[in-house]
Amino acid sequence: MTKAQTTQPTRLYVKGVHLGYKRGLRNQYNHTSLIKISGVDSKENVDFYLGKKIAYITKAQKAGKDGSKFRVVWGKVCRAHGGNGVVRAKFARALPPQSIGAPVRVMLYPSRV
Amino acid sequence: MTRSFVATGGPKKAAKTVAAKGKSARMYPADDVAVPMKSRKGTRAPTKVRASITPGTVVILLSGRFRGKRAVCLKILDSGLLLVSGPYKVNGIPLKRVNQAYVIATSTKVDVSGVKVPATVNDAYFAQATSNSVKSEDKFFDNERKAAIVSDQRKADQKAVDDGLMKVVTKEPMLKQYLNAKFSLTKNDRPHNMKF
Amino acid sequence: MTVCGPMKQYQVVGRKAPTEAFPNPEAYRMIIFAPNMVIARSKFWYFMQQFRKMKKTTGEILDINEIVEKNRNQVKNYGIWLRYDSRSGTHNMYREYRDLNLCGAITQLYDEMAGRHRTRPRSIQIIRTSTIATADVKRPNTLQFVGKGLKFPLPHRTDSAKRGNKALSDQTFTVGRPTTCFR
Amino acid sequence: MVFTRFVEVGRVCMINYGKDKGKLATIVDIVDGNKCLIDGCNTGVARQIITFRRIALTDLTCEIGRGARAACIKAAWKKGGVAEAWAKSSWAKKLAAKAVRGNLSDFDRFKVMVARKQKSKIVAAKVKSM
Repeated sequence: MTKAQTTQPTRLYVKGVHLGYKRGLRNQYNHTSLIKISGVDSKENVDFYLGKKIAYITKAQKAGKDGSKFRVVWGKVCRAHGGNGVVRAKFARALPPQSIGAPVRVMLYPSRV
Repeated sequence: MTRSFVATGGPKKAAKTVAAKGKSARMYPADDVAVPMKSRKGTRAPTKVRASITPGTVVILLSGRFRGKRAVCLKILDSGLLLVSGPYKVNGIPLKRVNQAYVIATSTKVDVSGVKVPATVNDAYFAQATSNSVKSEDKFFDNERKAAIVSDQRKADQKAVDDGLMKVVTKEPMLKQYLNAKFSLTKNDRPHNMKF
Repeated sequence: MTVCGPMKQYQVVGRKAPTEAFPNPEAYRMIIFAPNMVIARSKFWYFMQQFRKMKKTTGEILDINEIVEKNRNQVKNYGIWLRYDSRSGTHNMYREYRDLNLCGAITQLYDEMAGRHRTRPRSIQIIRTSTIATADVKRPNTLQFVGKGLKFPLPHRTDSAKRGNKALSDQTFTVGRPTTCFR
Repeated sequence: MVFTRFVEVGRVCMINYGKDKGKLATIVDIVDGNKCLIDGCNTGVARQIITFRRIALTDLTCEIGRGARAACIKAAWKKGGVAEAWAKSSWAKKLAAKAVRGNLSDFDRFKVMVARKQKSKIVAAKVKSM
């Protein structure tokens, strides 16, 4: 967007937190991140979020090519991770380690309702 | 199969005629002739629009300039895109196309049987317009301003649709205000548990 | 023997395999508690070996079927006489349980013996079982619950679900403080 | 603190776990310090032993004997007017309201929001004038 960004008038995403990466006891697979979506506590609830886009947004010092200081890594919800509502997500680029514990936006699209 | 004996062209004329009769070819080309693969374009099955979206459904737009706004779905175009209108008079959403993936269908329906969408409003009608604006956006702000000038045709179409739509919208109490209001998630909203 | 899930009651009938010399050997019937038929059959041979000169290789099972208690709608008092091997010796014991059916009581027994005495299922032998009339109940713990006009509050506990949240026991962290006060 | 709700024969309780969650049942017998026998013949809950953790006691009771059968319980409910008393209780009303709120459509939610705003406006004006 080239226009000056004002505050987003409406929240059209669900808050999520990047928990870490998919892993085994000794190996870690950075290509898949685990995301905790707020209010999602069971596997049944995950169904709504399957395929939904996730944005990890950071603010940088310099404006990027699009003229915005915000950088975005896009990803999407792949599947449930276990039964307690945590989901696995794939990102266009694997999320950086400093993003562990950081908020992500789970968008409402692609919508199925 | 990338190569076929059934094709037009000089070296295979004989083969073609024979094949038509159902006999094996008496003569066949010495060299294999590369035949371009048949394009699958145009044969794609039409996009299925989910059952919750029908003409008259109030939808919540999820992304783009009008994100969070509610609009009325008027028609499902041949491309599978939805034709929606705010109506423009209520919330500023003009006649526009949206992808169903970027829309939440609500259970609220409006009776649009009385709304006449001009026959000219189809995919081509919008395709022309968008290519124009993209071009101008690439250049300067000034140009963009110019591009933003809406043609009289558009205005007329918008008015025609809005007139019909407003009649229905104003009939139902609160509906106008509803369409004017924006959808937003608040603190304890759990979209996975919500009914729309 | 292993215990997995609820115990069941089986009636097993077996005998020595008939031979030329003994074409019609005597058949024996036994009531066995076991989680499944396979274990019940094994248990049958275990006990048979102790009572008679019989074993699996020279014998045959004639019949085995599960006994299902008819009245499973009333809570009854069950008395169970048993023998078990502890780490230091063998003991006889009498225990009481309240349940809808005998199998439930037996399941409780195996669980409790494991908990209180670290007894493995293989070292428990059930001698006799019976339902007991309220007047004949011996154990104080059972006596508590057979009296007339019994009532008690549930004073201090956590609700299993609150304000649309999941049960507290299901989550590691929660924003809602548990309610422990109930009227 | 004085207790008013007891585990006792005839006490109506609400199941708060499992597939029968949210349904009412009657305590028919007390098994031991952890569990009791319930019967939900009025609400489609099978007669079963359940732990106290999975039930919540209500204010209601019905007159039945220990180990009463389904028919007796049904009769006792009718006689004691348990279903009506429950429907009248604020607990039941809250649950019903919650169910209604949960089923609201987007448009309905908007209407509720507007109504709430109007209400608070009136209240605020009244408070200011006091």
